[in-house]
Amino acid sequence: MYSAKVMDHFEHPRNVGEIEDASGVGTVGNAKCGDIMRIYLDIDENQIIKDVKFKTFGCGAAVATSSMATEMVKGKTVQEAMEVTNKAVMEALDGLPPVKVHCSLLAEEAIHAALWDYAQKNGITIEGLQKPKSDIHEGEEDEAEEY
Amino acid sequence: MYSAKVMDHFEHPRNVGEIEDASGVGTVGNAKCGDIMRIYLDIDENQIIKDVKFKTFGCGAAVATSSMATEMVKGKTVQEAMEVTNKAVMEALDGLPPVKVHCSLLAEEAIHAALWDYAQKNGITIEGLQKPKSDIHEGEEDEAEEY
Amino acid sequence: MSKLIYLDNAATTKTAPEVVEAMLPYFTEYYGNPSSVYSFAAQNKEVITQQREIIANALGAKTEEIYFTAGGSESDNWALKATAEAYGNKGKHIITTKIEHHAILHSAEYLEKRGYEVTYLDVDEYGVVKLDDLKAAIRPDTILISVMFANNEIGTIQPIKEIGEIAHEHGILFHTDAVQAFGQVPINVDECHIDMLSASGHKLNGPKGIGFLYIRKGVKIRSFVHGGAQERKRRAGTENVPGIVGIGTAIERAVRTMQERTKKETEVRDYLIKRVLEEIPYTRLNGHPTKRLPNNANFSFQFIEGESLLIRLDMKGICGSSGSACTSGSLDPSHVLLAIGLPHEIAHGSLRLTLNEEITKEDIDYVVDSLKEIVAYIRQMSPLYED
Amino acid sequence: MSKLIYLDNAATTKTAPEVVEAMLPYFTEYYGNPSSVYSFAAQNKEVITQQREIIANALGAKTEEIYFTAGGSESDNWALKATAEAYGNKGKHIITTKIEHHAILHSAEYLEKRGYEVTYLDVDEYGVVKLDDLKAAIRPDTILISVMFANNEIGTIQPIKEIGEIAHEHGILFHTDAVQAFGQVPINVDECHIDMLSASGHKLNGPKGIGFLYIRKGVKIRSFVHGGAQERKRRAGTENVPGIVGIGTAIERAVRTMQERTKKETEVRDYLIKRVLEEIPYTRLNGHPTKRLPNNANFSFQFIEGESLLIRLDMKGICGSSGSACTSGSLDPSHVLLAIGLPHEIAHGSLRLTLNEEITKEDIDYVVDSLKEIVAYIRQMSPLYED
Ligand SMILES: Cc1ncc(COP(=O)(O)O)c(C=O)c1O
Ligand SMILES: Cc1ncc(COP(=O)(O)O)c(C=O)c1O
Ligand code: FES
Ligand code: FES
Repeated sequence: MYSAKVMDHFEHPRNVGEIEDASGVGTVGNAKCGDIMRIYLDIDENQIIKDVKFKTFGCGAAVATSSMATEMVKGKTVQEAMEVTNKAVMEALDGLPPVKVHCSLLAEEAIHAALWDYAQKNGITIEGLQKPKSDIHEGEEDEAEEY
Repeated sequence: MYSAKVMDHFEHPRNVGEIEDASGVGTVGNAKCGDIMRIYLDIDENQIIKDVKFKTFGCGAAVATSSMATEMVKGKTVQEAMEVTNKAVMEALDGLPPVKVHCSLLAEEAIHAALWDYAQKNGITIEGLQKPKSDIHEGEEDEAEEY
Repeated sequence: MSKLIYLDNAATTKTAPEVVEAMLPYFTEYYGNPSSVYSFAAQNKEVITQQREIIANALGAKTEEIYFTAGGSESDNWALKATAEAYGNKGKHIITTKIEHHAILHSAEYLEKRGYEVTYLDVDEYGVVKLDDLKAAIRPDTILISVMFANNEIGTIQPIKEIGEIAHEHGILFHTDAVQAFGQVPINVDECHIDMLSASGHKLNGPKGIGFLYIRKGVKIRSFVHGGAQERKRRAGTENVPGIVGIGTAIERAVRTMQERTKKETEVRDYLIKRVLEEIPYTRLNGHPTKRLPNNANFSFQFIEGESLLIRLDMKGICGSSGSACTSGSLDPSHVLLAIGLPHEIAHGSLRLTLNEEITKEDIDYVVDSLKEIVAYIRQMSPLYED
Repeated sequence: MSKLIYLDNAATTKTAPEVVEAMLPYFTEYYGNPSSVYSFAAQNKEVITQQREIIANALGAKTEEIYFTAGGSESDNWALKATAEAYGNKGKHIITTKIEHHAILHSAEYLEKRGYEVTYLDVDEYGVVKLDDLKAAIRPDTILISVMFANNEIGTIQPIKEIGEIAHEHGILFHTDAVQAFGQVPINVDECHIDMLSASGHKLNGPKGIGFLYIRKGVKIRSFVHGGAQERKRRAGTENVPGIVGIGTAIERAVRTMQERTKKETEVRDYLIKRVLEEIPYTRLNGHPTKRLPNNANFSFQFIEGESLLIRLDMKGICGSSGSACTSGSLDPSHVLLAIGLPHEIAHGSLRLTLNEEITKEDIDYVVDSLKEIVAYIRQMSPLYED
């Protein structure tokens, strides 16, 4: 069902954990639907992502995409991180089963939500970044349509 | 499907053939339905059935019941022959599959038709014998309801 | 009984030993439910996809257009009832033929009781559908044409490509019951404009209780068996993995051996037909002389009833079948034999012999010699013969 | 993977080697079509009757009340759709429950779209139907009550005898989906006033793709699969002889070993339940503590999602299943877990382990030890855990 890459990231997820006093935190998903993803970003003054951690409640694909997505944004500038789309993450994982595509969307959204949080806190704008629809810190129940 | 007795009478049917100048001949059934039975009786002046022959176009059960029925009436008086009912024939054959019961009715009817023919020719009445509904010598097509 | 000459391969076939071999591991070793998450079941999911590919390739179809069922009857029921339902608001007229298998005919009758109208096309004396009749039967509310690829009794092969073209031109769905034809004649669903196709495993040396329905992508068909999400949510029920492996293996084998096998069968069959027609008087061949399944011969012997004939053949170790009503205990002989115009009494005396690749001319010699003797014997006790 | 502890016997079971053994001759040796006249097929006809007898005996039913199908889903579809049809002029109301298998629920929905009304009974926190609710739901136009014998997810066994009595008193047909229960608990159709009962071969160490529907004599039910005259004209399709022999042999075996087998399973299962509840915090047992299938254990682990759990168990060679929506790619977790009142997020973290007789306490020790470790691992990466 899952590719070897997915299984590897699921079995040995990279960057699990939390960052205290993170520069940005984003939480997306919905426990009712069985998936919640939270991403912590540590961003330095050059807008470079120095560290990233995640916590995920979700399926194998959700865990693997969290892990891969964190790997992919680490060391990047916030602007570069915007290019880590769900498509890019899926490709890096050698694909996902069709029913699991929405889980990779979650990873993209979680990063965006964390970046938004960072941008808000620091009063900056990141090109192409929109207010996340589903950050759990804002209104909880309105994200079911996405998948 | 068929009992050993049925198979025996089917494989080695007794009394196949015709009797020239028979005392009575009865033909019942309908080629459209796949079964026609003709019985020839040779009856002496004491109303004893001296000989009997049959010809049958029909299934295994039809052949076997013809054979058994002829065996059972041979040597009997016409009155005794009236007791050779389809039930008696079936019992003598150790039974028939339910869908084949109508074939044994045919044997009873054929004997009755031959007896009727004999009675008509000789101007006698045989107790319990009614005009056969389905002797093919009289009106051909009206016997389908029976089975 | 020592001798056994099995000439009823249209009724069912021997499951090929290599097919059984392929199935075996899926009973006791890879028995997992293919819908499961664990890797123990992955092999099962995989092998099902492989079978679907084999079948799709055999038909020129796409993998995801093959849906497994429990056999030809379910496929036929599904095709008719569930398209009728899905397209019922477009129209309620269906066209089929008088010589279809009962799985089609009784499904059609079921629909007739529910407000659908069904036209049953006549066939000619060889059992071939007349294309002009088909064209004439088409109405604006016709939603489905269902014509069998080849007939199970008389073996006649229909002009499926032409029928498909007519259906296609009129934008009408075309289903074909290929239970008898698949594996015996090459079939390409695109060339013949087939939208749905039924097949059954046990007719081509696969196991019983498994079949498939090909459904062209885009055809809106409802489910027939509702429940779990198997078969892309279209046919519920835990997948019959050994059965699926069985039918796939059998189809792979049938396609691989088709050319050589059918060439041999045709030769032996033609020898059978020639000898029977030449040596047994008052005999006719039913079905088309050339446009027929390679393994099918169907005769009518006048003055004879079929069941008696079958039992006497059986005593000689020969397995055949008959369209006689007496074999089924019903009153009417085969609807197919009546549809090609045989009178009842002749239809009763019919015999279908369907070969497989193992039947030799020597076998046929034995069969014909036996047949001559038996037919003569039964005729001499028939009250019709002398008439 | 070296170790394999198969704890998903509610999904499907290993076909018992003796069952495969019994089936084998019917593929390549006695492959004849049971509807044939010749003696070569007589053995097949005979063996089918024998299997029917075995099954009838197991249920206290009559031989001619057993009808073979392609599995539990077909049996369920048949029972619902074809009785609805046959009794539609008497009434159009059907009562079932919220925790039925999808084969029942989706058939019921199908009927709802066709003018039938369906009441879906609630269950209590253990998954048991409330008899008062049932009584209250009965209307003059109620034609059918369908309540599963035991639930496939949480294993809860329903008060079938009481339900049967209520149905009987009101002159309403009673169908039970016994796919999970048959072979695990003794069932007598007369005692429980069961009019129809569905079962499936592969749930009791028989083959996949075969099942049966018990139909009490006198019940007017229509055909579901139309076609040939098989199964006393009620279910068309060439008989799946190997499958029938398989399910018969499996049922004979299940009945013979039931007492000893289920005693052992219950003991091992209770050991499993005890250890899990005692050693893993934030865990609950789903289903009834005692009125449950002998081989079923179903847990919810808070803060955890089921698929992740299943995959990690799989890595340790343990096969289980989950009611999580993520395993199926749908949004809602199991309707059964929701029906017993679990909140969505807890339903997602459920795990069903269903034993077979070969599972030992040592196996369970390994499973529980693994589970503890895995649950702890997943929880520490769950954003819900710390909340
Ligand atoms: C309770 C219940 N009913 C029906 C079914 C369907 O049975 P099958 O998959 O054999 O069609 C199952 C199993 O999937 C079941 O557990
Ligand atoms: C033409 C045709 N259609 C359908 C069927 C039904 O197939 P099955 O018996 O596998 O259900 C058969 C065989 O019996 C057949 O010959
Ligand atoms: S003669 Fe037709 S069934 Fe017996
Ligand atoms: S998290 Fe639910 S399907 Fe991936």
